[in-house]
Amino acid sequence: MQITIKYFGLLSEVTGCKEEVYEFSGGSIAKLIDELYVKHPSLRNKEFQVAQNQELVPLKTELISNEIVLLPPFSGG
Amino acid sequence: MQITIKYFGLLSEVTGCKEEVYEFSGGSIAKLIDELYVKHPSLRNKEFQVAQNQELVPLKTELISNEIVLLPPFSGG
Amino acid sequence: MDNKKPKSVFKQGAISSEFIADSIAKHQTKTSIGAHNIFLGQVRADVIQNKTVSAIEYTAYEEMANNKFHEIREATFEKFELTCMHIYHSLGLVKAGEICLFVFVSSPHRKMVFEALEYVVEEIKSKVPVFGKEIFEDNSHQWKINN
Amino acid sequence: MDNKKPKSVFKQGAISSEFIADSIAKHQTKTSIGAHNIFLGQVRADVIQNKTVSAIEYTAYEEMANNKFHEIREATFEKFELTCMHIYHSLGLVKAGEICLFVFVSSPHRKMVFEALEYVVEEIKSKVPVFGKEIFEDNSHQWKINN
Repeated sequence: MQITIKYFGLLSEVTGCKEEVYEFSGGSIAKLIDELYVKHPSLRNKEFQVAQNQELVPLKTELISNEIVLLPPFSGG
Repeated sequence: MQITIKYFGLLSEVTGCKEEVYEFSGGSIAKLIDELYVKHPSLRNKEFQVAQNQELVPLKTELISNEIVLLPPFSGG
Repeated sequence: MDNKKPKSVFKQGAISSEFIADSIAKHQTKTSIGAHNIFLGQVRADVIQNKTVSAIEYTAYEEMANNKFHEIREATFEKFELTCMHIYHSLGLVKAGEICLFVFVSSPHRKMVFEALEYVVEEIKSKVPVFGKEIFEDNSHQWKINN
Repeated sequence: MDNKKPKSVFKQGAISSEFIADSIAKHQTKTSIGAHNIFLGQVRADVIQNKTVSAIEYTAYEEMANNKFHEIREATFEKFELTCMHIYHSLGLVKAGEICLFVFVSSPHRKMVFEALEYVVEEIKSKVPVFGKEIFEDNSHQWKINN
């Protein structure tokens, strides 16, 4: 399945990418993240949370959306 | 001794007076207030505090200033 | 720190939104500030026994009130790490919907401003000799009681 | 009650003092209000390793952020008796000394606004995906971390 991955803030800077389409064979978000670590080694030591359908989800969550968003620590206000 | 008595808010309304000079033979503020009750019976059932030298003082305080201020409950803001 | 004694915190009539804007704008040069907190007291058109409050007329024992405002300022700077603080209170007539109290505190960090602002407003309400006369639409009145 | 879903709380660039004044003035017709409480976040010219922050550039995951703002509004109206609430957050460049966050709550009585405002600001800080890039005078940058 094709998934759109979005990167915000520091993460888009270290990956050099704001948005990409990624071919994923399915499974948990943790599995997807492991694959993204291979594609973007610069992500490995970065703190982030993952949103699916605009909600933060634990990494063990099954991937069900075709869009996954990686969010560094929030620093609004 | 001549003392200036000032009345604020509701108290100036019920006494019909914002400021008056009163001849007082000396003693505590409680004694002065008792005399003012005679002069202004409308004061008797009113809630108020007394300021001497711009500080609230207990009624038992000895009168030392030549100005005494009667203040109804504060309602600023 | 901007804690010198103000001449008077009283302003004749309502406090305008332009005055508040101007006060906010003046802080743009103070670039150590990260958080402002502003309290505005607005006159309510309360309905009491079928009569609606149309305005409040404020009077004060001004000398003592300005002293108390000054003591509150000093105590607040003592208790909280603030960059600056401003207090304005109306005297005279303030119509329903208009602003009669403007308290403005600023600090590098937000935690401080929340605590400080509530402290200042409660101190003003309880310690400053200001008196509000609620004037109804038919020109009758009653003396306001804070709660 | 004024709790309909806003299109977006984001504004491009800094929030001006005129905009804030206008927002205050609009509440003069709401004569059940007795107390307003306003929080303003201002960009600090922090000095970090001898370099001074000259601006913050804000980006956000906007769809999720607007949803979160909406959830925060709903939860706040649920918890506190408020007459109205307004939230604005900057996107893009905001210079040191300028305002990037404007939260405005109003209620008949003051106790409510203090509690509600702090709740809203803390919720925004922790739950809304907004990211600040601190830009130094030499055009280098670092990503802001909230505490």
